[in-house]
Amino acid sequence: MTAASLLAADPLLAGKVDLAVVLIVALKAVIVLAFLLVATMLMIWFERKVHADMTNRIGPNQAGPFGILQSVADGVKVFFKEDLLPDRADRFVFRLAPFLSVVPAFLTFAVVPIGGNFSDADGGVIELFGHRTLLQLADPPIGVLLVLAMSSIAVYGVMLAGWSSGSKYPLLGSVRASAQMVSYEAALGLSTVTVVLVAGTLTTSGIVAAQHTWNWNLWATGIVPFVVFLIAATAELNRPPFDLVEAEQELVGGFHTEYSGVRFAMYYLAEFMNTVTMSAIIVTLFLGGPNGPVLVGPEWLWGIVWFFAKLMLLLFTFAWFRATLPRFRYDQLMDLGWKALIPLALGWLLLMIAIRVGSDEGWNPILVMVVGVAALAAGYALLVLAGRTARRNRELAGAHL
Amino acid sequence: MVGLLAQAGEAARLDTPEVEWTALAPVLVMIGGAVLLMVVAALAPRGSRVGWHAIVTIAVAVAAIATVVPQWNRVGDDGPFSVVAGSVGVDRFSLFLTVVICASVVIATLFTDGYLRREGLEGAEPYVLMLLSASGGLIMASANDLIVMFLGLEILSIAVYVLAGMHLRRVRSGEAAIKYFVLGAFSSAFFLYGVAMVYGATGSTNLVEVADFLARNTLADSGLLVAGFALLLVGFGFKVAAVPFHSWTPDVYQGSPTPIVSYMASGVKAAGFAGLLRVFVVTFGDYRLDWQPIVYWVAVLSLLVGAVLAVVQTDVKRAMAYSSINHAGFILMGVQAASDRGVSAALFYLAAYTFMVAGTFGVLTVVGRRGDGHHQLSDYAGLGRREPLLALALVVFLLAQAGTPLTSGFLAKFYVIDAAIESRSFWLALVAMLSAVISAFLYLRIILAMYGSSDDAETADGAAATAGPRLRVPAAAGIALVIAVVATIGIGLVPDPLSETARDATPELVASGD
Amino acid sequence: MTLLATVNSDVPFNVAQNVGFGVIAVLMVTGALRVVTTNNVVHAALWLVLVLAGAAAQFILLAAEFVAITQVLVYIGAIVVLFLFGVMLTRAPIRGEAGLTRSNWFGGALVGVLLLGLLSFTLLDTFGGDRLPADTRLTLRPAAVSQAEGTEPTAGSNVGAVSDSIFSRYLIPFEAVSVLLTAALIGAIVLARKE
Amino acid sequence: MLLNQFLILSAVLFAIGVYGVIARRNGVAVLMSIELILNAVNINLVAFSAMTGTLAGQVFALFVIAIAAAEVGVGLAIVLVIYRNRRSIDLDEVDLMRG
Repeated sequence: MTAASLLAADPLLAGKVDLAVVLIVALKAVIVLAFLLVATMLMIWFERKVHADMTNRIGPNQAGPFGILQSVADGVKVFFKEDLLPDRADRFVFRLAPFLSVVPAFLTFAVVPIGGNFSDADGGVIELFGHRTLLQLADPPIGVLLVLAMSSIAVYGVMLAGWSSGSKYPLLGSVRASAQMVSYEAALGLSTVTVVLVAGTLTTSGIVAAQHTWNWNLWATGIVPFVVFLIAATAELNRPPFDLVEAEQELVGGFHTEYSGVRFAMYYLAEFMNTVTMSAIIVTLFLGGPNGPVLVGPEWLWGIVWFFAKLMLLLFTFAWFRATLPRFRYDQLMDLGWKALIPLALGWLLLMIAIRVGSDEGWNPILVMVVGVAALAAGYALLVLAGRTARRNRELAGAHL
Repeated sequence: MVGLLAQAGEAARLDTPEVEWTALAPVLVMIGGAVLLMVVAALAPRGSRVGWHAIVTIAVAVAAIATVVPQWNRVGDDGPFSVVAGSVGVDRFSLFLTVVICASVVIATLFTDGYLRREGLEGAEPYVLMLLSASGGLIMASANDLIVMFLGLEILSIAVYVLAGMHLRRVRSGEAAIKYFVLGAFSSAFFLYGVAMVYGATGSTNLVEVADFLARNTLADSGLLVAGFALLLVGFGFKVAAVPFHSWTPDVYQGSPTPIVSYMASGVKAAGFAGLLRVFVVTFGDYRLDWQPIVYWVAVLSLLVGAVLAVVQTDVKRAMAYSSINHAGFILMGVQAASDRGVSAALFYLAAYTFMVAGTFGVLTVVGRRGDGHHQLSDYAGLGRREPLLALALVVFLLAQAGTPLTSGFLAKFYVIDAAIESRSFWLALVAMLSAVISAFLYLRIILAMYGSSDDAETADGAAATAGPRLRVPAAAGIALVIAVVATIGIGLVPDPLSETARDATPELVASGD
Repeated sequence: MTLLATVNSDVPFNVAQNVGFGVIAVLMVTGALRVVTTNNVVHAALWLVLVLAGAAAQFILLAAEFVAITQVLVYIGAIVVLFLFGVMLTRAPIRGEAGLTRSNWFGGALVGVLLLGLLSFTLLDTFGGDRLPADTRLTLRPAAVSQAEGTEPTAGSNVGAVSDSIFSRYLIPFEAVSVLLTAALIGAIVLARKE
Repeated sequence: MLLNQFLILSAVLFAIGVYGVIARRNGVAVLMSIELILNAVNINLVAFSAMTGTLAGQVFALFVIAIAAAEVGVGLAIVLVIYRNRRSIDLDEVDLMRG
C-alpha cells in the first residue's frame, strides 16, 4: 500500500520481502554501525598521531603497535570515571543531550554508499546472497535532504547540553556553538544544492552514479562549492580553526564543561564520528564516492578501496587544518559565514543555474558566462558598498553618542 | 562544468507556464519597488533631509496604479482572464481593489514621513514593509487559488505585525504587535484549517475548480464544507475586524503607530474584504444559503458592538478602532447580500472609507504629538480655535463616517443598506440604521469637544496652549489631508464616476487558458 | 464521498501500517498534551519535537516523503531551534515556572473539546469508513483520479511530481513564498536589532 | 488505512493547539501551540492529497511549513521586543491598554 511504493526505490525491497532480505538489511545495519565505530576510534588515534607529527611530538605510542589502541584505553578509563550530575541540572535533558549528538551521525552514515561499481547502468547495485542491493543501508529518494536534516538536528545535542547543565559557561558555549552551526548550515545547504543541480537527483546513489568516469562533482560544479562545503563543514563540526565553542581561555570547556565520565566520552566520540560522517558525505557529494579505476582483483572490492582512500585523504585534511590554522575570533567567524560563504555559495549556484538554463535554451555559453560573472561582480560590489555604508552609519551614530 | 554541459540535454523539459508579465504588473511593481528601496537605502548614507524614502514609496504606489489603467481597458475589451496556470485572475474587481490598496499606501506614507521624523525613527524599513504588505493585499485581491489567497494574506499580515511594533521604545507598540501577532497567527491557522476542509470536500484549492465542482455536484452532506466556510470566515473576519474576531482591534489600533493604523484600517481591511468577497460571494455563491446566516450575524454583531462600545470610549484612537468595527459591519452587509449590487456597494464603501478613515487617523497622528500619546478626548478640546483647518478636516472625515449627506459616507451607507434591502434582509438594514445613529453620537462628541465653548473646554484649551507648542502639520501630512478631504467631499458631491466604476468591477472567476 | 473512487473498499487492510499509525498517533497526542501542559518551556519544545517527528512519520505513511523530510529539516531543524534560542534569550528558569498556564484554563479546555467534538462529528459523518486509495501516484488535477483506477501501483516516489508542480502550476505561490520570506526577514531584523 | 484515522488525529492536535493558545501565558508557549495547529493542518492536507490523488495538498503543506518558519521568526522577534521592554514574556502582564 501507500508506503510500500516508497521502499521499492531500493532494489533489495522491490520484490517479495522475505527473511533473507530482512537479514541482509540487519547485516548492513550492523556493518555500518561497526564500521562507523571502528573508523571513529581509528580517527581519534590518527588525528592525534598526525597532529603530534606536525608539531614535532611523538603522540600516543604506548597502547598497542604505534599506540593504535590508545582510544580503547581511553575509553576504558573514562568508563570507570565517576559520572557527575550537576545539582542544578535538568536531569532528563542532561542525560538525553549526548544521545542527540551521536544519533544523527549514525543516521547520516546510513545513506552513504560505501562501495559498489557505479560504472554500469545498474548504478552501484551489487549481488549479495542472491539478492540485488546497494552497498548502503538506505537509499531514500530524498537522501541529500536527509543529510542536511541530520546536520541541523545535531544542533540539539549542543544546545540542550549547555542549557541543561544549569551553569553559565556551558550555556554561553552552547549558544555560541548553536549560532555557529545554524549560520553555516545555509552555506552547507547552498553548496549542496549546486551538487543536486548538476546530478539531477536527490538520492545519494544517484549522485554517485552521476559522477562515474571521472566526472566528479569537484570539477563538475567548478570547485567553489566544494571549498565552501569543506569550510562550512569544518565550522559545522566545531573543529579547528572554528572550535571557539571550546575556547578554553574564554569558556572553560564549552557546552560540555559539566559532563564527565561516559557522557563526556559520548560527546568526544560524537565529535569524531561527525567528522568521519561529514568526510564520507563530502566524498559522496564531490569526490565521486566509491568511483575509481578497477585495477586487479575482484571488481566489488575496488569501490570500497577507493571510498576509503578518499575518506582517509579528507580525514587527514581535517587533522591538517587543526595543526596548521589558528583559531578564528567570533566576529570573524560570523563575518566569514554570512558575508563571504553564503553570498559566494548563492552566487555560484545562480551562475551554475544560468549556465544550465543557457545550455537548455541554446544560448552562447561564453556570453552566458560573461554576463553571469558580471552580474555576480555587480552584486558583490553592492554588498561591499552596503557594508561600507552600514559601517559609516554606525560610526556616525557612535560619534553622535 | 563539463558535466553540466554534458547532462543538459538529458533532463526532461518541464512545461513551465507562460508568465504574462503585464497582467502581474501592479504586484511586480510593488515588490520590485520594495526591493529597490531596500537596496538603495542600504547603499545611501543615513540622515538626508529630504524624505526620499517616502517619495520613492509614493512613486512606486502611483506607478502600480498607473499599470492598472491599460489592464482595466483590456478587461473591458477581452473580458476577465487568468494567468500563470490559473493561479492569478485579472478582472475589474481585482483592479479596483488594487487601486484602493495603493491609494491607502500613498496616504499612509504621507503621514508616516512626518511621524518617523517626529519620533526619530527615520529609515526605509517601514516603507519597504508597507509596500510588501500592500503587495500581499494585491495578491489577495487577484488570487484565483486558495493557496495564493493564503500566501497573500500572510504577506499582508506579517509585514503589518512588524509595523505595529515598529516603535521599539514605546512599550504599547510592542504590546500591540504581540497581540496582533498572536491573534493573527491564530486566525491564520483557522483559515488554513478551513482551506484544508474545502480542499477535502472539493478536491482542489483552485477557486475555479472549486466553483466548478460545487456547481456540478450536489453534496449529499455539506457538513465538511460548512465547517470549512466557518473556519475561513474566522480568518477573514479577523483581518477585517468583525465581531466576534475583533478583540485585538482596540488594543492594536491604540498601541500601534498612528499612520500605520491608517493603513491597517484602510488597506488591510480592503484586502480582507477582497478575499472575503472573492471566496464567499463568487466561489461559494451556489452555497450561499449555508454561509449567509453566519455572515448575517457577524454583520449584526459588528454593527452593534462597534457602535455601542465606540460611544463609551474616552480615548479617541480607541473609539475610532470600535468605529472601524462598526464600518466593517456595514461592508459585511454588502457581502451578506451576495449579489452584484452587494459587491459593488461593498466596493464603493471600501473606496470611500479608505479616504475618510486614512484621513481621520492622519489627523490623529498630528494631534498625537511627539510620543504619539495625546489621544484623549480632552486633547481635542479647543482644537477648532487653535488649528481651524486641521479641525475642519477632522470634521469632514467624522461627518463622512457618520454618513452625513453630501459626503462620501452617506452614499456608501445608502448603497449597502439598499443592497441589504434588495436581498430582503430588512432587519439587518434596520440594525444598520440604528447603529449609524448610535455611532453618530461618538463623532458629534469629538466635534463638540473641538468646538465646545464651555468654560471647561476653555481652561483645557488654555492649559494645552501653555503646556505645549503649536501643533506642527508636516507638509506631506498636509498634502495627504487635502487629498483625503477632496476625495471625501468629491465622492459625496459627484458620486457617479466611482459608483459606476464599482458597478463595473464585478468579480469573475476564469479558468486558465491552457 | 464523491471524490473517493469506489474501488477503495477492497484495499487490503495492512496490519503493520495501522499498528505503526496507532503507536505514532498515541505518541503525538501525548506529546501535544505535554506541550500545552508542562511548566518548563524547554521541555515543551522537546515535546513539540516529538509531535513534529511523529507528523513526519505519518507523512511517510501517506507516501509524502518530501513533505516529511521538509518537516524534519525546517520544523525540527530550524523552527524549534529558533524556539530554543528564544527561550534562552528570554532566560527561562531551568526548573520551570508555575505560572505558564492561565488560571482560567478551563475556558480553553471547553473550547478545545467543543471544537474537537464538532470536527470529529463532521469528519465521521462525511468520510465514515472510507479507505485511502492504494495508488499513491499523484496528479495535478482531480479529474485524473477516475482514470487512475485499475492501473498497477507503480514504484517510485512523488518527489519529482511535487517539484514539477511547484515550478509549473504553483509557480505563483512559490514566488509569493519568497516575497513572504523577504518580508519576514526584514521584519525580524527591524524588530530584533539594537538601536 | 482509513482516511479518518488521519483526519481525527489532526482534529485532536488542532483542539489541543487551540487550548494551548487560549490557556498559555508564556509568549513562546503560545507560539508553540500555534505550531501544533499548523501541523494539524498539514496532516489534513497530506491526507486529503492521498485521498484525492492530487498534488495540491502536498504542495500546500510545503508552503505551510515555509510560512510557519517565517511566522515563528517574526513572532520571536516580537517576543524579544516585549522582553527587552519589560523583562518578562508573560502575556497576562501585557495589559497597559484596557477598555
